[in-house]
Amino acid sequence: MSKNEKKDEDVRVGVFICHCGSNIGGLIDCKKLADYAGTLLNVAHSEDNLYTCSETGLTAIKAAVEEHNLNRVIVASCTPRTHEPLFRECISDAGLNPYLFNFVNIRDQCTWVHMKDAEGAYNKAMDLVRMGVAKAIKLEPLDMVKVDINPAALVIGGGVAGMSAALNLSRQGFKTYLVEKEDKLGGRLNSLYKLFPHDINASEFITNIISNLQKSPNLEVMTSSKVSNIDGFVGNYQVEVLQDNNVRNLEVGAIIVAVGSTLPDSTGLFRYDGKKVITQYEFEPILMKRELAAKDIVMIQCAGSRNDKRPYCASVCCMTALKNALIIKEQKPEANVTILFRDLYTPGTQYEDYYRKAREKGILFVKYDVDRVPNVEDNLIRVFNEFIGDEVLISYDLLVLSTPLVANSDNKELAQMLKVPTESNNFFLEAHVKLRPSDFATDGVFIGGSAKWPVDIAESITQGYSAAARASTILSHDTIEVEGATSSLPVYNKNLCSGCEVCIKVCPFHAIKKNENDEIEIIQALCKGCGVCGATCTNHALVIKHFTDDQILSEIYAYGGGR
Amino acid sequence: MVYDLFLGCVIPARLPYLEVSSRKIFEKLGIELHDVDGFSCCPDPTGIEQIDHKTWLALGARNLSLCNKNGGVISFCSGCVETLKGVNYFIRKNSMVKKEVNNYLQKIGKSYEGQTDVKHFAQVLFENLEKVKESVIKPLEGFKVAVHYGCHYLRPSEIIEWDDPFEPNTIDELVKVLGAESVDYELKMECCGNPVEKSDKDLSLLMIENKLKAIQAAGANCVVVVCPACYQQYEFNQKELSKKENAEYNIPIFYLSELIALAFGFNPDELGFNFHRIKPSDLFGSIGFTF
Amino acid sequence: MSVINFEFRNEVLKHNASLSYCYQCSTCSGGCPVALITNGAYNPRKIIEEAILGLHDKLISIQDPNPWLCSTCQKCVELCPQKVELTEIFTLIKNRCFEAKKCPEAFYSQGQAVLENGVAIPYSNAIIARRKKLGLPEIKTASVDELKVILKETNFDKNIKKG
Amino acid sequence: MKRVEKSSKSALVIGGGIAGIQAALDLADMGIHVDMVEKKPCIGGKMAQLDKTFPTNDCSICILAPKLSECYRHPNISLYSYSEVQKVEGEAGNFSVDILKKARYVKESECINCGLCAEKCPMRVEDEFDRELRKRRAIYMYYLQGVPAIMTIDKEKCLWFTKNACRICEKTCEREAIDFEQQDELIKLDNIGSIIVATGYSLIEDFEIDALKNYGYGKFRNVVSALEFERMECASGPQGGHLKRFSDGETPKKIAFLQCIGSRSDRVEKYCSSICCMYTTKEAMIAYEHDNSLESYVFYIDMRAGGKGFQAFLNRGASEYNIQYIKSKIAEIRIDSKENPIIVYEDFDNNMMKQMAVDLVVLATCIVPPQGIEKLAEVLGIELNDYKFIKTTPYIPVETSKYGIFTCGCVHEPMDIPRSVAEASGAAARAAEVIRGG
Repeated sequence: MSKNEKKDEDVRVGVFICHCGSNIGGLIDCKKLADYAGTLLNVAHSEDNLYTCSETGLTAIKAAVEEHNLNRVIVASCTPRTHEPLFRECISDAGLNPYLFNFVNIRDQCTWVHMKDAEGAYNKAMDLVRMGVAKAIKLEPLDMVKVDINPAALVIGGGVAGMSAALNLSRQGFKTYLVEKEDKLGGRLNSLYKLFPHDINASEFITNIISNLQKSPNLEVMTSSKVSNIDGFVGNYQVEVLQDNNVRNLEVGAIIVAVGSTLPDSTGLFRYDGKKVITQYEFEPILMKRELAAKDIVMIQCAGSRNDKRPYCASVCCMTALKNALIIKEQKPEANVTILFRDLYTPGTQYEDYYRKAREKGILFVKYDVDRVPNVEDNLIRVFNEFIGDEVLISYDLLVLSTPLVANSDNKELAQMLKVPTESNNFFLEAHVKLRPSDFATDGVFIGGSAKWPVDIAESITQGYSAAARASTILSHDTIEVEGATSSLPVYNKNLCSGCEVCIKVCPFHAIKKNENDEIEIIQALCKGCGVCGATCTNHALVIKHFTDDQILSEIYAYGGGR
Repeated sequence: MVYDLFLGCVIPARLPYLEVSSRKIFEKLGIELHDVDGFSCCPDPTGIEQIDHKTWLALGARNLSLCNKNGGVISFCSGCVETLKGVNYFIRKNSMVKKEVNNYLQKIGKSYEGQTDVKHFAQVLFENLEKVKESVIKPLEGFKVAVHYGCHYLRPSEIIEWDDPFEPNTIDELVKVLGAESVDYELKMECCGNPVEKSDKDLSLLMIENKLKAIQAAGANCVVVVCPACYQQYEFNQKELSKKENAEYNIPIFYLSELIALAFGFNPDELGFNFHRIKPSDLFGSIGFTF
Repeated sequence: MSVINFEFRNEVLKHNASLSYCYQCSTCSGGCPVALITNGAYNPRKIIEEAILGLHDKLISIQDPNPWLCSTCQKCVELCPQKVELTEIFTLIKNRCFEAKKCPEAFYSQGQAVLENGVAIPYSNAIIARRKKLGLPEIKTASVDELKVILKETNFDKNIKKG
Repeated sequence: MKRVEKSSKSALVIGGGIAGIQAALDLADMGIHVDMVEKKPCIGGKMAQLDKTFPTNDCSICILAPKLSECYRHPNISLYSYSEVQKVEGEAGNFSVDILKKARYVKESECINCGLCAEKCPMRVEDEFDRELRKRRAIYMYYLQGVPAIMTIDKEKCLWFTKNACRICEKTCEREAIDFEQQDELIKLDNIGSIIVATGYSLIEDFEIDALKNYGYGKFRNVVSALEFERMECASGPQGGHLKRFSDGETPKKIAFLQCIGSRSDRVEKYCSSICCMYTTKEAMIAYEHDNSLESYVFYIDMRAGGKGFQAFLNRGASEYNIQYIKSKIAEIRIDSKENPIIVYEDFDNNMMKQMAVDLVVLATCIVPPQGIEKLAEVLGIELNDYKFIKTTPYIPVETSKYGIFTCGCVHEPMDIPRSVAEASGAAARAAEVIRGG
């Protein structure tokens, strides 16, 4: 600390250094770091814990707050991304305002990135803690923003995922709008004959769900409709829907994205011609109409997937091929069916059984390698079979390509309306792949089905329900609290604002507008406190709560003044 | 309990001295073996079955149809046992096979319904382990025995239904009650290579050589077998290998019945050890096993 | 280069349905003593795959891999996670080879011995004498004429005569 | 617009693994009261035993811990740990349930998990949580970050209960939290609207070690199961995060990962365990991060990477973590004089046989239905499928054969964490539907 700073008697900071198992403790001496923290100005208590986030660690924090009557708490550990809410809640349990907590990231941004330099990492950790304390001293209590919740939901996409989500939400008692761009519900199922692994008719299956939908009083289905604009924020979204050229305005509290996926263009793929060489989806109606003329049928898996262009497994193609192969055998027992595959994807209990059944029924499986893809000729397919180390020839009169499900081309458009991200293959990107599979980072928006990643019917339905549950956690409440660390234009700064509107332009969340008195107004519920406006405001009129100039500068001084 | 005795081809017609010890120990244990007239080749599961499954089934069933003793039939040969058990397996499993086989037998006024149970002589001995133990009057101290089970004594387990196909213990147990030590060795469960001889002599030699190397490395001073094919593979090839690989292979091979007979106090001379190509006498000398 | 032959594939499947379950995991080859010694020249898995593909020529005419190198140790049968009855399938293939008069000499000689004597090893006078000396009973083996009736029925008598 | 009436009915969640936790939290956040029952002394389930999680390689306990605390402190959740469901009566909308809360012999209100008692306890007991790779004491915390953070006395092993001696823990505990007089407690819950079964899975080695004998599991010290390997890699595991082999304490430089051990087998379990291809890659990656000179070999039948980002994950394993994927199932394992496992396999590039000695073998053992599933199914009156997993409605995997009882996670089919979590929320949605009379 720089000498000229003087101790503020009423500020009592507690510092907790987390080992995070060996993630941090494995590289630097946490005990020593805690001792160092103890020497800093206004630090009334410091300790190290093996896992500060464990129940034991949290108990320790609460105990210390009481014992040393702390009014600021710092945890130096993993990352605020996953853990800040936990510690905030912990100190408010201990009777402190949650914003009097400051998170110092010494794992992700220190021991992990400096794995090979223990000493450097320790010094950096000292700096980070010192800066954290300097900021903590300046922290001010803040209030969470309360938002009213409109207990209605919008489900975008009338496929099996969307229908399941809508059905569940309406049955939970929420007014639900189901918007489908086609003229009928059902999505991908409308193009299928039978469904694996129970081989029931897709059409009957949809009819069933639709009749359930019709029974639900709270549900409004809008076919031939497209979402054209979305405004608002969690609990209070205003949605504009175009239903054959008529605009409908909906007000909902939560939105579920279930727009599904689409089929790729197969031109140029294994001599695809739509006649002798077709895709599984073109094959379905042939089987449905029992118009199969061919006797030697070959299928090629991973046709246009698991390659450089589409480096992913679309997960449903193997089962689709097995299903159609079995239907062939049923309609035409004498047919020769060969499936050329790379790795057969039949995970779990029922699917592996299905693969076994397919082998039992005499379907021939021939493996091929990605470096030696099958060579399709007029009536013959040449494929190198590594199992015998030789090329084998298969004659065919119908070749069926198992092409992958791909992301909708208009995903980006919708993503922008919702302010949610997409991943490299253009599927929607959830908040956390592992533990938040149905959430988006944006509050009040959820995801289910193949819009996120190709999934089968059963998983689409599950994910539809899942998204509904997540939406319900919001819709079930009259109000919810959202982040209080937002941007603001304090009264005492009003005169600083020149009304240049740069902040309005730069705000990625459309949280800033001018009110009827032509004054800058910030919609707290929309503001994520990202700080872009504050950084661009030439007159420093805007203040980012929890990241005030004063707080940031004190950190900078603490860094510079430390040595 | 009385058993019909199925001798097969190799033991009675090429290695009769193994038959001697086998008959003697069963007599000593009071287990009656009944000689049956009119048996043919079992036939060889590694020979005839490989070229003509039908013929193998038919002749095997014919042999079984000649048995009528309450204990079923036993054999001193693992090959014969596999054939006879195998024929039962197919006939009992598949009525079509039974029908086909009986069509053949009918032509010679015979029939077979799959009623005869089949046992390997080592199985019967293990089932009488206590009796064997009691009859030991000359414990085989100093015998470091490498047990070679051989494939067909154990596998296919679905047909043989005896002991564990990969971790067997019956013969080790028998060897132990004789007062000998069973030496574990690498490749213990591997094939001796005899069946391959018909198509590739060198390969067959390589397989037995690997086994012998492993057995020497483990410090065994003799090998025990329960199958004449394995016996010949070990016994007849050591001299040739010693020449070929200028190594010294000179490890005596015992038939299980011979070891037991020794422990029962029979004299080597009456057991026909002189017919062995690798004379056990050196071993007896080196470990001070006298009579 | 070989053409998939569904006819022969189905014939083998008809004879032994367990073939269909094989998913070429190579447990059999990994555990096969002959495959190890011949460094894969003999390979049970490869024979099974050729049967799955119905490659009649490779199996019967060319015999690559050589099915006669199987030691019948039955390890593969015990280990196969799909309970494919490999050696039974090999037997079928070797039987076909035999009918096509393509099998090693030793099998013919053994077969002829059985055809002519009813046993694989005829009793030489020397052995008969030795058995007496050892105090072993005389063996009365099967009547060859009786056996021939059966061997005629199974065509063994024809097939065992070479070319 | 119609607002949802707060419901007086509760939901019962059986199983406190990640699936059960997610289902409980969702219901609780919908304003529905949840009674959560966990058999073990702490919630967390299998995920708590994992070191990292694919495909993000997040530290497993780090991302789980916040949910554990949330579950523990949530005003709408009553947590019954170290408890079992004994009786279930009634129908959807109104079940009544008997729960047996086993005595910990430690006062929950007093224990602060300071650990002094365990330090002093003279007994050494196989540590179940660490897959018996180390010993714990007879009074113990189920695992370091466990929730609730309360000690438990292992009645079977405690000297007082077995030999009427000791009681050292009682003497050491300053807060007088030890209570040898504590009794099992029968808790009756009424007005349960809906039930969610999420009791997870067991592993084949928990039942039939025989199925693994060709691989020398339990016989060779350098052959371990995948979950054991997770503990070996884990910072809070028996080796403190320093990967060593048990035969000689050496750091393995060459590890073979064997897939489909018991899975996809007509001799053990016919089905695919779904997660092994991925967690094996993750384990190999983490091991590589422990030691950059490591060579990993994954022996597989089919690589199954259908989930989001999974294929890319495998590609990274191969290109950045020195993992070689070899299509070949291993038949058997021998060991050499140094206890190095020896593997024979066929190389499909040339159909030649290869022999390789490695330092350590990790077996991707088969996922099987959880211990006690048959009894639980009987108590609940729900059906199981041929494999003894919970039988679910075609295409609606969260529905059991009994209306009002839902399921999620590995108890009805092997699956990864993201799918378990999604199913958990899905099951919660359906449970809420029933409770809200939809």
